[in-house]
Amino acid sequence: MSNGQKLWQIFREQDGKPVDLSAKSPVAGVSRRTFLEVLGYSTAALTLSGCRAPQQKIIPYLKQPVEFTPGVSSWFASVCGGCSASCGVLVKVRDGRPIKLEGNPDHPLSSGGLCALAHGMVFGLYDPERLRQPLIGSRPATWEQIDQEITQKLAAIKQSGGKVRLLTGPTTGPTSLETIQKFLSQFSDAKHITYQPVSTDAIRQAHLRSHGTNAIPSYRFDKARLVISFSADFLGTWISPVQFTRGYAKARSLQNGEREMLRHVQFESRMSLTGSNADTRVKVSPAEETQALIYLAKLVATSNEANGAGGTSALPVAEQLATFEPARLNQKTRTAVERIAKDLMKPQGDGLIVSGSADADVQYLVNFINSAAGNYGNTVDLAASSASNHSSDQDIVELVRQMNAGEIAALIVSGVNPAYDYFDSQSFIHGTQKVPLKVSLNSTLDETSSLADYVCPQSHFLEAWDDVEPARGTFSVNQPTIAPLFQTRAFQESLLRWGGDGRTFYEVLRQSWREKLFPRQKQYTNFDEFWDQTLQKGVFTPESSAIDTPAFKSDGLEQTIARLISISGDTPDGLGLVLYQKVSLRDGQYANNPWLQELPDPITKITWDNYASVSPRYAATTGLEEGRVVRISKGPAWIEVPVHIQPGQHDDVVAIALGYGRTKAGKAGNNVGANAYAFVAFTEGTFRYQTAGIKLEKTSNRIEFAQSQTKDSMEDRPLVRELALADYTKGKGETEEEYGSLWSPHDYPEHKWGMAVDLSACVGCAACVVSCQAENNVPVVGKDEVRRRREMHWIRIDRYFEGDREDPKVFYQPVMCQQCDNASCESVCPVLATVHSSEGLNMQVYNRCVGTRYCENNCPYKVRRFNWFEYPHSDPIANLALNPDVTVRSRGVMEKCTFCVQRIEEVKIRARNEGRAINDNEIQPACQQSCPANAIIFGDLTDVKSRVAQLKKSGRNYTLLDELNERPPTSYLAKVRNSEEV
Amino acid sequence: MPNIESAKRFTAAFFEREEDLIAGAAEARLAGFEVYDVYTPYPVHGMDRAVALPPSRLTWIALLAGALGLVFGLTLQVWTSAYDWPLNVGGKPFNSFPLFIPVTFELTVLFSGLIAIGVLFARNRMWLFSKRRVFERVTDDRFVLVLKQSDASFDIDKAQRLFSRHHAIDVVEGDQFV
Amino acid sequence: MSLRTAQIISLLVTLIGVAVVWQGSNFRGLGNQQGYQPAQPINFSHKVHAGDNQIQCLYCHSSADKSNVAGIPAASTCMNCHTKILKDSPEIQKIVAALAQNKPVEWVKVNDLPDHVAFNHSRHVTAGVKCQLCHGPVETMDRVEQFDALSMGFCVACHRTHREVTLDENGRPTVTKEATPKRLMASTDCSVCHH
Amino acid sequence: MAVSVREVGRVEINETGQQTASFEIAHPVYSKLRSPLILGHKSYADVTRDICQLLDPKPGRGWWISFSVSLVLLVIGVVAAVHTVTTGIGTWGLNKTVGWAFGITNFVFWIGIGHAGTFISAILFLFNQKWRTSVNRSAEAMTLIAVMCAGLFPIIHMGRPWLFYWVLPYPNTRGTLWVNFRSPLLWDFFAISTYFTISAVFWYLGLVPDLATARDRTKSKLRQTLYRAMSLGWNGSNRTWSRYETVYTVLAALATPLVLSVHSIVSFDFATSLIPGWHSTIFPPYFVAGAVFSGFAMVMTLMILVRKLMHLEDYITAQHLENMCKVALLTGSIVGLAYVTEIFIGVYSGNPNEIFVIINRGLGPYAWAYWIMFSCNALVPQLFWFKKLRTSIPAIFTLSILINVGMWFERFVIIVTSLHRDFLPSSWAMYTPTITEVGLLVGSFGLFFTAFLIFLRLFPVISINEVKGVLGYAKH
Repeated sequence: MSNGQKLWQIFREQDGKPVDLSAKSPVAGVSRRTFLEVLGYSTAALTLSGCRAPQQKIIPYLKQPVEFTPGVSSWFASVCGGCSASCGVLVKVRDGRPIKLEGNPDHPLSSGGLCALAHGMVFGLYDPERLRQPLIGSRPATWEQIDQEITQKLAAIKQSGGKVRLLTGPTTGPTSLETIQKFLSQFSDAKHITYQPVSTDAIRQAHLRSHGTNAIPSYRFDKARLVISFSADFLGTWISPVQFTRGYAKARSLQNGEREMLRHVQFESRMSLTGSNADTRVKVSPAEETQALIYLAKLVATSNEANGAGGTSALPVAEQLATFEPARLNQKTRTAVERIAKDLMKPQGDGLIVSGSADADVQYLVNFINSAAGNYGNTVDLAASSASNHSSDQDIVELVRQMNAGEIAALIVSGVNPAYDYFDSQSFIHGTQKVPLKVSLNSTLDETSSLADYVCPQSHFLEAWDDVEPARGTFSVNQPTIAPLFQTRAFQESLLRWGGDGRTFYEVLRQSWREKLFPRQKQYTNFDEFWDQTLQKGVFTPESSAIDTPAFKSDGLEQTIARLISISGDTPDGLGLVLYQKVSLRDGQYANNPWLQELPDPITKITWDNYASVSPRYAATTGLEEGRVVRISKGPAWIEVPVHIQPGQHDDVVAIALGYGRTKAGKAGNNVGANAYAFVAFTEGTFRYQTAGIKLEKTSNRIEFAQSQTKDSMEDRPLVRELALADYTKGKGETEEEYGSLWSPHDYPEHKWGMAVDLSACVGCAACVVSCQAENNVPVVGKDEVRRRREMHWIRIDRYFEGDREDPKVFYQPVMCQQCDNASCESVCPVLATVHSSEGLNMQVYNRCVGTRYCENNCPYKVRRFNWFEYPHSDPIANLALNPDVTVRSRGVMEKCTFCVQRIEEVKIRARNEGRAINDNEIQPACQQSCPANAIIFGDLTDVKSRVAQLKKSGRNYTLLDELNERPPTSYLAKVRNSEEV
Repeated sequence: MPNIESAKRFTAAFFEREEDLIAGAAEARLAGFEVYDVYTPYPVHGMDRAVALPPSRLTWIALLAGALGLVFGLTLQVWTSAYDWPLNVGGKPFNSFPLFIPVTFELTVLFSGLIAIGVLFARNRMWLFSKRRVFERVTDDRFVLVLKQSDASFDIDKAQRLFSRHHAIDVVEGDQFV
Repeated sequence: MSLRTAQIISLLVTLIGVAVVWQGSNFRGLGNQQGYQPAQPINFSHKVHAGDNQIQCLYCHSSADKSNVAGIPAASTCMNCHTKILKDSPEIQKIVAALAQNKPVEWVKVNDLPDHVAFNHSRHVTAGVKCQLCHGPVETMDRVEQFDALSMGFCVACHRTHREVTLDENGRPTVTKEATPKRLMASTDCSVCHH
Repeated sequence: MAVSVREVGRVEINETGQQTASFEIAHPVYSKLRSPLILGHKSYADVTRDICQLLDPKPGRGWWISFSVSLVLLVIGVVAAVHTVTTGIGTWGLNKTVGWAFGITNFVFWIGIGHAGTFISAILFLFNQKWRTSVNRSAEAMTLIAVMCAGLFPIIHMGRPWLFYWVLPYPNTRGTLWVNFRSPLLWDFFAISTYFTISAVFWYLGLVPDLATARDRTKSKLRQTLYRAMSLGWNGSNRTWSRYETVYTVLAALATPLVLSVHSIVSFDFATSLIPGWHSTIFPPYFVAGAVFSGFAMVMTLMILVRKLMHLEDYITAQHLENMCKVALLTGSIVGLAYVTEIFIGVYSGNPNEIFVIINRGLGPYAWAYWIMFSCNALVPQLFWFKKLRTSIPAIFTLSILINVGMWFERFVIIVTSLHRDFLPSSWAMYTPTITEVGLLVGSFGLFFTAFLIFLRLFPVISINEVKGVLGYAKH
């Protein structure tokens, strides 16, 4: 696998897929960039006349595949393998290369949305640092060798009856599980252990206690009217963020003339993405948080509704709770709790309490309140319980113990990296030395793989077959969209080989679907038909036999409450540590993905780093400045990270993001930030991500963050406009002032593209940013360049903190090129490199641009991005991720958002070829397509019936900086908070 | 002006002071001599009158050149931006006349200046390495009055007297002026 | 240097200046490959196929009406006929060999647009633009050459006359019909080709 | 000096039958009040000798030292420029918010310097200010060099400088895609090239008679060929002189509005944009005044050096410097007034963005730059009210340098403080120059002085013929 060419060879042999170098594939001869370079140096080149562009080859097929046309993208329904939430995706394949993931609108869970992480997956596929062949020790080997040696050793273990352990991440696919079980069944003592560095195991355990089911319910935010979250970051990183964001946005949507919306109250100690979107955000320390929860439980249990409602077994604990006094809570918090307690009980069942706590007791209490409020069966659904994020903290701890005790004969690791993210990674590493057979199925030579005797890289999920069942009764098939680029194979394949099963996993998959799922539907009589349909639709939901929710079991509840009361009372105040995941990097598995590394954190806007967030007051009292490196320690665990002063954070809390400080992630991911997993504790059967009583010492170093936004306040400018729901329903709203013009506007005969951004829907998750990056070949510039304020993102999400810095209101505002009719950038360009199109687009012609940067200066929205350097596009593998429809910009030219003009043109051409008009919503820019919150609406303003035209009539509609009279077709819909006043 | 070739013989008188030169030249002219030309180290004011040299017409040429530049500049801009390939730039009208004024002005000045000086050089036969007779020290501190001996009637003694009356320090005669 | 020479020189300068302005639009810049006629691995004659035997362009370049690229025929396409016709000719044998060794033919690209230009064949073909308009009288070429400069000027020459363009007897594009209705115009928006 | 000839048409025939014409010459009246412009009772020959002898002999140590110093600076600049062009504008400290800084600052600064020369030679000529004669030659040379320095920056600062010719409206193979005549940058291009051409021509025209003088004196063969070539066969003929003067006056008349137009147009780069702090109608007059101000400061600096270096005390007298001080005082006060007006209008406008810019300049992160600018440009020139300072060479020298520093900062302040905090606080950013940018600034000074020193060696520093013309000034 030395060069790009060979890779295509493989391609051809296996699939008969095309090798169309005539398409603008960067591996073919002159890439766009090189050309622009040539063009650039034309003056020089002209002098040595007669010099031609290098000779290019066209290599056609040998045998023309019928279903395939070179240069035309085809879409395949599949599943995102980024996390176990398994959102439905559509994979855009162009000339045999998957180049973009988009949400599958038909998918019941994600329903068309996608997160930042998912968009990064394409880069992961072409990550040049993926393992390209299996390794024995560190030597490259062939699969034959590997299979032979491993099967021998496993055979030996079978004889000796030694312990075999398969360690994977959460696995939901029925067929995969079946394969695993079948593989393990051949050993006398074998176990499949699922492990998640950041687990939600507490919820599973709590439901085992409260409802006797081993499940994590699926939370129906779309049905809820009141959401009370105790530091659960359900819009950012918790369980299934895309699904939850979709539901949340749906329940809060005001786009179709709704007059009411979901109300969201967040209790949390750090400023989370979710908290920043709450209508009421109550800042509490972890200990106070527990008390608030108990207090809520008290009010609920003692309320008449609860007792009247019967069914709930509230009464037994009612007395116990009645005596409870929330000593720690200040008045504000109490009133907040009392208010929601009232709203929660009437009407029953449309409230939803979620908690991010890793304490099973807390979760048990949450279940109690939810059931007391009658939310089970409505907003909390155990029937379609979520199969994703299932993992057992207990198991891996036990495993590590056994490893160190030398009891484990064989350890097979697949898709997890405990050597990095296990809380006591040292003992894991130490333990591996006592394991005779260590096999890693990870796709890179990461911290864990490098400990293994055999590394059998598994294929990227875009290269392999798989199936998933993220929620009970929702099945999807994950189909490959490209033959493996390297000598890798799916981990199921490996298990089949080693289990002595001759079949390919594809056959196994089809068979198990034929046997298990085909019978569960009546629509199709022929399996192949059913199979094809499922693949095309991307999801299969059998007629579910409705399971009624088991009753709430209150035995043990009293002890739980007693314990919670005691710990929440006893825990000393003083500095506590909260560990969290960022929306970009999550648990750190994808740390080698520069798109994600360079994605500004929604809250802090910091890239390429993690840091210790402290509250402004704490910083002031202890004399900490932004960027001051501090040493935080508890017991043996310590970490050195810079300080970030975070408005809205609790004074007693330091927050540090997990997922950083990888050492064997790859060029992009190594030594970015510091690893905080050492602070995770294992208590009462679950991993805990909060600890009290840490020590914080200043060091002499200070660093400068690579931050895409350094100014927090709006400076009293009406940039993001806000309305209280009360006022909005009263019909209060923006009245756009019409400014005169010196000249008559140009006419837009055919189309007039416009966009509306609903600030009330936008949660700031930044999925659009990465989506745009993937679609438009936006380069990554690296930490230093971001520090110099030169990040290249075409769409950015401005984040403002308003009001009291200790407890601010947070606003998000996605800003992309506004395509102004009176664009101030156009009139200053000397060479007509940016002019207005007949369809109202502000065009940017890269090959005409000479780079005066005058347009950049004169753009009031500052959305233009300049190519300061020649950004690297040298790696032939990484270049496969480039979108051939978008020019790769060369050094010295200006670039910016174009409303994804390449998509507009594609649809226009299709429509014209078919001789029809373009339908509303047929064209979707990358940002709109992937927005889980439906916050971006694009369309044709000449068509009065188009959705965007309708939305612009809304009372919430306003233009950013309208006083400048730039007259952009892009406008914003004011943010509405579900509260009496703003 | 007399054409150079026809000037066969000449008499040149050298002066030290511009007053003498002016007086001498003026008197010579009135006395009926044909003043061929006068050579001075710097522009002597009143000289033109003394030898009755008509005012130059170059100002008019400069004016016309300017007008040409103006028309050219305006046409170029209006034609390219509004007729040949109209483009919607910043929503402004195709013919954004007010914005065309600066370039028009500059072109006016450019044309006027360059053409004027071009004509000047051509008219004065000034170009690279152009060779013309230069009198001794005339570029330093001498003022020379040259009379043309167009015909036999030229009275050299009368000229001599006239010159000396105006303190000429030296008088030379020569053939073939150019 | 005399007045004469000066006048002559200035005259020449003016003439050159005028020539530049007059002919400037025809200057040959970098990347102008007009007349490029590379040798191909297989000695294929469009004259024989498209000319003498009247095979439709779209028979081989089958994606020209569906895709942005016209597509080069797969070796299998050739063999549709050449299993019977001239199956022994050395040139055909090359194709047979290619199929046998599973090693596709590497043709040399003749008409190659710069990478910052997005040209879509299907839109032009379905709009009824003749292939010859840009590719020239291919049916008369034994070895294909780049017929026109394919410069931006060449493209906008048609796009800016919002009219139907056909070829005259010399195969040169000419504007014939009256302006077609506005909404069917070929667009001159930069972003139509540059994105 | 003016000699007027009054004719008395009296022609009489005497007994010998000879014609005699008699008339009188009205001799000019010289003022007794005026002090002479040129000291030391020079004769024409003295003037010629004094100026020309500066050319022939080998340059002295002073010249060599200053030449090598400026050459070093120039090399630094060249290195910086090459680095920029080959690596990218990323080598500068610019970012997504501040797209212009040092580059354009230097550009405007040098254009400003380039204003004094033509101002002196054209406007003072039209106002018949005789004292200009001994300074205009080198002032014009300075103008040309400064404009060259300026002209380089817009090209270097482009992302793809090798394509700068795309701003020319020439027929091309893109279906003739023209240029955007609405862009102030294009106006700049025309304004500066025109200004440079006209100034060069004007300067050269004034040079021709002196070149002839040099031609007729120099011993060196090489120089002789050079001067012969360039003096275009000048022989001081009166006809030539009279046309020459006409055209000279025409050019002066053309150059005068040109001087005003150039910096007005440069100011349009900012005035026509919508960035608060740029978007201001006061800019054209304010920039022009500033330009003349800085230009004169630079001329004074140079003249003081030149008269020392080349012993021209008799020609460039204290009187000359004092006059220039007066001009600087006037223009400096205009600039100061402009600053105050800007503040007033900014606040008076009630436009929050404008008000913010005013505050941000005075108190923001770049306040230091603003106050350097304010004190150097608005306060320092006020010292010229005192005749003591106007006439003390060291004082003038220091003040003129201060003024130049101030004027450079004026451009820096206008550009950077307006850009770095504009409409959306989310995009606010800071700008810090890199070593490359500093190198370019230094290099531009290197180019400036190198070229000027070469000029000193190659051409008569003082307009010989014009000085001869004013020798009689205040003579009796």
